[in-house]
Parts: sequence; C-alpha cells; structure tokens
Amino acid sequence: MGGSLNVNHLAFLANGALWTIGLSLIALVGGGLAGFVVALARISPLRAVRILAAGYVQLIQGTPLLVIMFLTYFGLPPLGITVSPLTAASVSLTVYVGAYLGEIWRGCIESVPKQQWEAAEGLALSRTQRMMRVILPQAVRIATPPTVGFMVQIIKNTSLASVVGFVELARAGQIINNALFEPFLIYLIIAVVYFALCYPVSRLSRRLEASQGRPRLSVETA
Amino acid sequence: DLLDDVMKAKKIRIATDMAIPPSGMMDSAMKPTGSDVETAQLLAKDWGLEIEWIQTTGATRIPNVQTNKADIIVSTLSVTPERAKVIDFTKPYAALQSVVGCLKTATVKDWADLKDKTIAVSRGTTQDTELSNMKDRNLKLARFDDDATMVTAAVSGQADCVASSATIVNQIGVKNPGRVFEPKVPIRNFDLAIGVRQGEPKMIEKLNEWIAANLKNGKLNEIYKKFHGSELPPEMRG
Amino acid sequence: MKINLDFGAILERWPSFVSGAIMTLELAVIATVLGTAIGVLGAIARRSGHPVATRVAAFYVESIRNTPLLVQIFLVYFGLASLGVKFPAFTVAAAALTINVGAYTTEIIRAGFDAIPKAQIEAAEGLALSKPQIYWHVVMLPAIEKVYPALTSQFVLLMLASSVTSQISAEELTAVANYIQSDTYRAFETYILVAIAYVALSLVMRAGFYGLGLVMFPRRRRLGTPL
Amino acid sequence: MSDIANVATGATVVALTNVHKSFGPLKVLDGVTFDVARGDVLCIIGRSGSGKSTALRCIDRFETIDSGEIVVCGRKVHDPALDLRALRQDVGIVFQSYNLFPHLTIEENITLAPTCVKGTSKAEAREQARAALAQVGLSDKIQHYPEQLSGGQQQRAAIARSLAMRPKVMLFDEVTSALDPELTGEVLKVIEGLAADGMTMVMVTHEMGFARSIADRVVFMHRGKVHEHGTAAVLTTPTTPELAQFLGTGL
Amino acid sequence: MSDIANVATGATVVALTNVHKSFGPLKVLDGVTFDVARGDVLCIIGRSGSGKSTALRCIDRFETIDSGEIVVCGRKVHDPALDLRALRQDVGIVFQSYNLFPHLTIEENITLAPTCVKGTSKAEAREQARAALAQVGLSDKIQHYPEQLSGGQQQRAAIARSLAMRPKVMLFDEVTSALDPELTGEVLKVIEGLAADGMTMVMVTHEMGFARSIADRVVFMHRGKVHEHGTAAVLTTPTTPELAQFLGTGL
Ligand SMILES: Nc1ncnc2c1ncn2[C@@H]1O[C@H](COP(=O)(O)OP(=O)(O)OP(=O)(O)O)[C@@H](O)[C@H]1O
Ligand SMILES: Nc1ncnc2c1ncn2[C@@H]1O[C@H](COP(=O)(O)OP(=O)(O)OP(=O)(O)O)[C@@H](O)[C@H]1O
Ligand SMILES: [Mg+2]
Ligand SMILES: [Mg+2]
Repeated sequence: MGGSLNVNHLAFLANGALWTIGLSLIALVGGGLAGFVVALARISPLRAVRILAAGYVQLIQGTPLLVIMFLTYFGLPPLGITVSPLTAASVSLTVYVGAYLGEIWRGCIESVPKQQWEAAEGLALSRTQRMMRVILPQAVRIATPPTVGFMVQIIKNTSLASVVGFVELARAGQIINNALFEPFLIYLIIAVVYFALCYPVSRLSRRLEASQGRPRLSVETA
Repeated sequence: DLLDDVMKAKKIRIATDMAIPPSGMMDSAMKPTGSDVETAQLLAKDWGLEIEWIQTTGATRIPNVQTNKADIIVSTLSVTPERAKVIDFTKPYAALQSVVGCLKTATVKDWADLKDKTIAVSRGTTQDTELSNMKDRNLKLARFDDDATMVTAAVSGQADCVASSATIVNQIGVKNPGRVFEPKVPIRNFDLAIGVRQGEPKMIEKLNEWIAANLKNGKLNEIYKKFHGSELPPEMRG
Repeated sequence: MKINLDFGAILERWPSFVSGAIMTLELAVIATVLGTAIGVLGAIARRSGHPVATRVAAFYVESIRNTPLLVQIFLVYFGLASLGVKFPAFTVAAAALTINVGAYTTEIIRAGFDAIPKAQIEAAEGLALSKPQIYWHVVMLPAIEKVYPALTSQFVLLMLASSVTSQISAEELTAVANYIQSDTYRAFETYILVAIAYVALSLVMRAGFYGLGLVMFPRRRRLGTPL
Repeated sequence: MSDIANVATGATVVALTNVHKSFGPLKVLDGVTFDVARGDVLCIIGRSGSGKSTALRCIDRFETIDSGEIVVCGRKVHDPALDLRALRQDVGIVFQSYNLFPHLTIEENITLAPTCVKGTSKAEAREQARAALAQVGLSDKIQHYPEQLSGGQQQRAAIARSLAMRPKVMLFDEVTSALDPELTGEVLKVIEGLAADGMTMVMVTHEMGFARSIADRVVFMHRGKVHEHGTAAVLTTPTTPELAQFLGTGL
Repeated sequence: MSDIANVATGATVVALTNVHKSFGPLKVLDGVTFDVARGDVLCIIGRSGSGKSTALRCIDRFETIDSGEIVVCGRKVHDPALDLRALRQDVGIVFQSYNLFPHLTIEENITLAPTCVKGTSKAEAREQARAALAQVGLSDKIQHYPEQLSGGQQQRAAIARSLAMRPKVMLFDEVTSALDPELTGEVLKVIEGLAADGMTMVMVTHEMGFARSIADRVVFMHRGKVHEHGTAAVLTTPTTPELAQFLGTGL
C-alpha cells in the first residue's frame, strides 16, 4: 500500500470520469422518456392516472437514490429478474430522474397560460393537436433551462452507482485514496473534475435562462 | 449445486472490497492486490479456475452472494453468530488481530486510560461491535464508513485513537511521520472466513479442505505475513 | 434463489433507528435555518451590484453547485483537520450541509427577489421607505412566498442528501443502517426500513413546512390558498 | 320549440333559452334568454361581474350550463352527444388577451387550424391567411411573430385567425379593453367591416359609442339576468334606471 | 430664477424648466416647461409614448434628467445632494397598476410608511389609516388583503396609502386606465374630493370628460414637447390641429 500519485492513477480517474459521463447520458435519455410520460400522466384527464403518477413522484422524491439503486440491483433477483449492474443503474437512474424531470416538465406545461389552451380549443383543434402543436412547443422553450440545470444534478448523482459495482469518478477517487491516503489532494482533484464536467452545463442553463428572461425556480438535488 | 457450476464454468466469481487495505486494494499500477486478493488467487490457481472480481462496497458484500452475483466472498469477513444466520462461513483462513492504537506519545496503558478519548473505528466491523458492547467502559466511538476514511481521520488529526488491526495502526505513522501510532490496548482476535450463500455444503467442505491444506503448508501464513507484517496465531498454523 | 426476509433482528434495534432519524432531522433543521440565513445574505450580495460582494457570492454558489456534496464534506472535514482545527463530527456535518444548501438557497431566493415586480419597489420608494426597509417589509416575505415550494423541496432533498455525512462519522439514519446491516448482514431488511424511514421523514418535513407556511403567510391562510 | 324551428329556416343562428349557471354558490347566469338572427350584430353590455363573458363562453361550450338550452347553427350546444369540434368550426371566438400562439408566425397562427382541422392544403391555407390578413389590414405582418406586433395588431391578427376558419358566427369578448384608445380604433374599424359584410356577431363591449353605431340589437345584463333588450336605441333612451345609471357612469 | 422665487412665496409647488431626457437614442422629453401652483390641479394629456409618464416620474426622481431643472416644494429635484426620502415625504405618487403590497392587509399597507419613515406610533398610524380610508370611502375593507378588493377599491386604497403620508403634492399616473368604466367612476370621485379639499395634484389621464371638469390647467404633450398649455378650455376649443386630432380620436 502507499506510493504516490502516478499516471496509472490518473488514467484510472479518467476511466471513472468516462463512466460518469456515460451514466449521465443514460440517465438523461431514460429519465427524459420516463419524465415525459410522468408529466403527461400528472395532467391526465383521468383522475386515477393523475393520482398514480403523483404517488410515484412522492415516493421516489422521498427516497434516497442510493436506496433505489440498492433495491433495484439486489431486490429484483429474488423476484426472478436478473439484472446486470448496467441495467440496474440505468433502471434506477431512469426511475429517479423521471420523477424529477416529470415534475419539472409538468410545471412547465402548466405554466403555459390557460388562455392558450382555450384559444386552441376555440379553433376546433383536437386534444392531441392542442398538446403537440400549441402547448408542447411553448413548454419546451420554458423547460429547456431547468432541464439543462437538472443535468448538473444527474452528473453528480451518478456517483451513487458505485453501490452496484460501478467504478465511476467518485468511487475511483475513493479507491485511489484508500491506497495513497492523500484525501485532500485526491478529493480536490475529483472536485475539479466534477466542476469541469458540471460548470459548462450550468453556464449553458444560465445562458438559456437569461435568453428567456425567466428566473430559475427549479429544484436541485445536493 | 454451486461447486459443480463453478467447476463446469472454469471460472469463479469472487466478491472483494478493493477499498480496505491491506486486505483488498489497488497497487500503483491499479491492479488488485492485498492479502485477500492473493488468497483468492491462490485458491483459483489450485483449483484451476479463472477469477472474475466482483467489486463490492462494505454494504454490498453479502447481498452479492445472496443474489448469486458472486460465488464466494473473500473480504475480511469475521465470524459472528448473528451473521451466521444469514450466510455460511468456512473454517477460518486468517485472523484479525484487533487493537486500540493511539499516538505513540500518548500515555495509554489500559482501558481505563481510554475513557473520554475518542476512538475511531470502521462502522459495523467486529471491532465496532466489540467496543460498542463495552458499555461500562465509557468509550467514545467515532464510526467511519470504511477503514480508509478512518485511517485518513487519524492521519489528518481528526482522531487520536483507532480500533483496528495492528497493521492499519502502524500504517498511520507511515503516512504522516508527525503522527506515529502504535498498538496500545489489545482487543482480541477475530477469525476471518470465506463466505458462501446458505445451503451449499459441498462448496463449504471443499473450501475447508483447501484452507486446512494451505494453513498446514504455510502458504496462507506467508500471504498474511507479506501484507500484515506478522504471523498468523500459532494455534491456527496448527 | 431465495432470500428469507426477517425483520426481527433489525426491528429489535429500533432505538438506534430512532436516534439516527432524530440526528438526520436535527442536521436537516440546523442546515435549513442557517442555510436560509446564508441564502438571504447571499441573494442580497448577488443583487447588490457591489463588484466584490457579487463575485464572492457567485464563486461560492458556482463552486458548491458544481461539485458533489460528498467531496465538499471530505474537504471540509479533512481540510479543517489539517489546519489543526477539530470539531465533533456532528458540528462538521452540520456546517458542511449548511454551506452546501446555502448555495442553493442563495439561488432560489435570488430568483424570488427577481420575481418581485419593479413596480412594488417603486411604490415603496415613492412612500419614502429606505432601502433596508424596502428589503425587509416589501421584498423579503413576498419573495420567499413565491419560492416557498422550491425552497421546501430543496430542504427535503438536503435531508435525503445528509446521508453522506455518515462517511465522516455522524451517526445519522444511514450510518445507523450501515452499522446494523454490517453487524447482522441483513442488508435488504435494513434498506427497506431505511427507505420507509426516509419517506416518513420527508413527509414529516413537508408537513412541517406546510404548517410553517400557514404561520408565515397569514394572507394565504385567510384567503384559503395555502402553499 | 320555436327557436329551433327558426334556426331551421335560417333566421336564428344563436339562441339562448332560460340559461342558468352557477359557480359554486354564485349564480352567474339566472335565466338568460336572447337570440341572434343571421347577419345581425348583438352587443352585450353590463357591469363587471354581471355574467357577460360567461354567457359568451357558454355559447362556445367553454362552460357547461346548469339548465336551459343553447342552440347554435342548429346544434344543441349542451347535448352530451354534441360534436364539439364541429361546433367550433362554425363559431369563432376572440378574447380580450389576443392569445396568439407566440411560437408561431402570424401566418402559421392562421393556417394551423385550417390545415389541422379542415385538412385544407398548405398552399390553399396560406392563400386564405393572406386574404384574412388583408381583411384586417395586416398584410405586411404575415411573417412576423406575435411579439413583434403592437397590441392592436395582435388583436387584429387574432381576428384574422378566427376568420380563416370561415365561421358562421363570431364571438368577441371585450376585444379592445386591453388596448389604448388609438389602437382600439384600429380594431373597431375591422369589426365594422365584418358587420358590413354581413357576419353574424355577438360581442361583449365597454365601448358605448361603438355599440351605438354598430349594434343591431343590444342586451344589457345585470346580475346574471337580461335586464334590458332592444335595438341600439336603448343606449340613448334607456327604460330601466339600472341601464340609465350604467350609461351615466359608463362615460 | 423666477420659479424658485415663486416657490419661496408659496405660489408655485412644482416647476419644470426646459427639461430634457433621452432613453438612449430616443428623445422622450424635449424641453418641457410647466408649473403648478399650490392647490391647483394640472392634467397632462397626450398620445401614448408622448412622454407624460416620464415627465411625472422625473418630478418624483424616479428618472434622472439630462438637462433643465425641476423644483418641487423648494427642493431642486436633481441636485445630487438632494435628500430623496424627504422629497418623497412631500410628494405622493399613485400608479396605474395600484402596486399595493400583496402580503399586507390594507391597514398594514397604509401604516407601513408612516411608522417606518415618520416614526408615527402604531396606534396613531392606525388612526390615520382609518381617516384616509374614510376619505376614499373604503372604511369597511381595512382588514382585507389587496386581492380581496376590486380594481377600483385597490386603486382607492393606493391613494389612501399615499394620503396617509400627508404629502403636499399628489401625482397620479393614469390611475383609472386599468379599470372598467364603473370602477373608474369611484376613483375619479375620490380625486374630485381631494381637489375640492385643495390638494395640489398633477395627473396624467385619458379621461377627457374628467379632465374637463376638474383641471385648473391642462398640458397637452406631443412628441416630448408641451404642445398646448392652458386652462381646461383648451379641451373644448383646441388651438392646434394635433390637439384637435387627439381629442377626436381620444374618444
Ligand atoms: N371559473 C370561475 N369560477 C368561479 N367564478 C367565476 C368563474 N368565472 C367567472 N366567475 C364569476 O362569475 C361572475 C361573472 O363573471 P363574468 O366573467 O361572466 O363577468 P363579466 O360580466 O364578463 O365581467 P367583466 O366585465 O369584468 O369581464 C363574476 O363574479 C366572476 O367572478
Ligand atoms: N425605461 C425606459 N427605457 C427606454 N425607453 C423608455 C423607458 N421608459 C419609457 N420609454 C420610452 O419613452 C417614450 C415615452 O414614454 P412614456 O411612458 O413617458 O409615455 P406616455 O406618454 O406615458 O405613454 P402612455 O400613454 O402609453 O403611458 C416611449 O416611447 C417609451 O417607449
Ligand atoms: Mg368579461
Ligand atoms: Mg404612461
């Protein structure tokens, strides 16, 4: 044990960072699809669907991601479903991100003024046409900045995938620190790498916000 | 049957936490190393198997074998009756010599001197359980999630005493020459065993044979000495 | 493959769970109160137009928001130690969480300030109120009211995120769970109970914020439109 | 019922018969009855809160009613079996707040419904958009986005959007009250033009001068009831004290 | 300068002399000069964008000016050494959009400034609030929140809030244009009452009828200049074609 930081360690960290990016993309795509469904379900004309979706959101938003990951990876096999670490991480992140993005997007859809719905209705557009042609295009514009902002949280939260065996950035740093015992140095490096991944995304979301003149009211995880 | 499956596949999946030096860790080329790692490698070589490492964290060692994501655990598992209700253990292949270590300069001789001192310990380890049960000794424990964080706390000055293996206690001074720790108060020795999910008697039997043979021929002792700096207890070496 | 779930051994240890849950809640409450204070000051600094104050606040917010909480906690804990400063783990955990959530509340409250129509401030200026008076009487409460849902969600998230302070030996809910599960090797039972405990805690917090909202925004209560 | 018979002969296009409507405990329409003949302009006037907008919205089924009957172009509006989208092809509605779709150009705003709903070809819809915009005097703004237009221009574009669906009846709800006096003039001129072309219209308005000059019939609503009802002459010689008072303060 | 001398004798309360003001390239005030004597009501009229609001806002230092001079109650408004809060104790301003503080009751809205700024005791401030609300006919709404009031009531409460500071001059910027005709009537009645009590007032308004009946003097602004200036008589017999046109389209 011991030694000092060498190029192998840095390569190991870089590999971890790649997993961080990969998992983030999976989370964004999977969570995005789930979030879309959740958002539509939350404003569904059917009461049962609305309640179901609201319950899902409440449950997921009240549970730490770590626990969700754990229960997905180790809780499904006894039910006869085998999951690889990648599947487990993807499913958990999808379920988790879907709940948050769904809520964010529902807010955006609802913030399109009611008069726009009525105007579209008055023009005899069907419900689907109203949604697709009038409401969603406007909601997408509103939703872009908070969605990009939430991306930052996804990037940081993928660190919890270590529980299913992923050696992503944070876990890679931990493993190296456990060999070298240089916590200050190593965590500083990790902080810098995360910052380098997240800051451009934050900046982008701010730029988008500024271009819409809309203050940020979205929620972020720590 | 687990043993048949493993032999048929010519591959064994071994769960090890690579973040608990000196049992499981990464060398400077980022390859797995440590006493548990070499023990597992010896086993695989003897049985003519290939190893697939299953990286675990402290919390996921057991669920990994329970849910058949790993075949066996070689990861400083110490045997307690409570744990034996959940998984099956082999005969011990090594022992953990637990001590309370403090700064060399500290005047600590016995348990009474440890009163009111904060002792860092790895959460949920047998040392933790042991010290937690010493209610009448008024110990103050600070529990960390793993050995590495605990050692880091000691190295950085957040803790002045640690309860761990003698190996780890000695390691602190290597990392920070300004804070040399030495074993002060022995706790006791714990047996370390290989974990297998319940209901696999053939696997347990075969592992026990292997352990007995390698304790006898001194190979396990050699590995232990290489990483921990001391020999296995004599009664174990047989 | 089967796992026999047996909660008996875990449930026996309910006092540890309770004390862990209490510490989690304590951490959340402390960080919420202090984080709100930081948020208000940070938001004022960000809007002050003072070049140094604005930049310091912006640096604080960006560096916190773009790095993981775990890394921040390690840096605070080991950083303080290498300066020779030692505090109990609970203090460090509470401090790190406060610093973390302070950055998020700064952003949220700033958005609340920005959402106050300029006309409101002009009306107050027209009544000869001073700048601090305007902030206090006209801007603060409506701004917080506007962002109250976002703010409370942030604090609930903080409570969930406080689980990482187990890494620096704070004995909160996750720490207790880790202890119990490595002592008994009953990870499933433990995690299921922990999930239930966290959901319950988040409901408790939401209920608390709802009640607080009724007290803080009497208008909402009287008009029957609570947040 | 006689009203329905009338519709069949083509004389009556919109008929409300004894319509009641409450929001919770609040009675908003309390037995409203009036009708509009083809080609007529009906102005609804009255205090704020007297139920004018609600009456208008009921005609296009934006609100349900508690009892009574509304028949528009021969359709029973509150029949559960009503084809809602067919009704709305016959009826155009324009609100106070324009409600153009901000993400579409004026042309796209106008062609959206004809292409989506009626299956008009793109080219033809564009042709119709051009015609409708010419009608409201906005031909040069066809490629602009709504936010690039002044309030009066936006309101005229909204009218053009409804006109492009070639409705049989147009409903206007205080279409000028968000505008300053000068922009109001522009919009009123467009509506006058429509009246001259023989469009059937129901409009809620606060512009008494305008109502006087354009209305074939006037309905004065008061507390959810039709309080007076007659030709534009009632605006100069009111017969109830309430209307007199309303007109007195009305400017 | 003669204006300042006048102020000293108490005759002139507000005086603008050759005031210029641009927003970037846009010249909004282009040499505006007028004054208001104690107890007089001055109405400013003119098209949208002609600079009326800007002129009013300059008087209360909500905008800075590029050149010229404004003197209010003997204070040079654009003197850098001006005590801004003292000026605003002398001048009350009421905007088109009410701007009541939504989280405070009407009483709290009114007592806020007297207690914070003048150090009036709570009890006394409450007494004054009651008096001011009586003056605007709103005594029964004292414990309500703004959103529980109608537009006209909100606007009257805003006037009461300004009155409670006992200003020497009141500025009104289109205080009725967000209101329907009936609510407008309520507010205008309050302002008439103030005029009768001898309050000095400057108001921007679109209500020509009202200006006619209440104004001692009228200023017609056009493209940033005072285009006509005289007694209320100019509203019936305008001397410039621009004013004649404005009055024609103004309703
Ligand atoms: N969706 C609703 N829910 C509850 N009450 C409503 C609703 N819509 C309207 N009202 C109430 O019904 C009454 C009549 O409203 P309506 O909009 O028809 O009045 P109006 O005559 O159009 O007034 P205005 O001139 O102010 O537009 C009002 O008191 C209003 O507050
Ligand atoms: N803060 C500002 N920045 C830039 N331009 C402004 C600003 N305020 C006003 N203007 C412009 O100055 C001109 C005069 O504005 P002002 O508000 O004084 O007009 P007004 O006579 O009050 O018009 P209205 O009757 O519409 O209220 C307008 O063209 C307006 O667009
Ligand atoms: Mg209406
Ligand atoms: Mg103006």
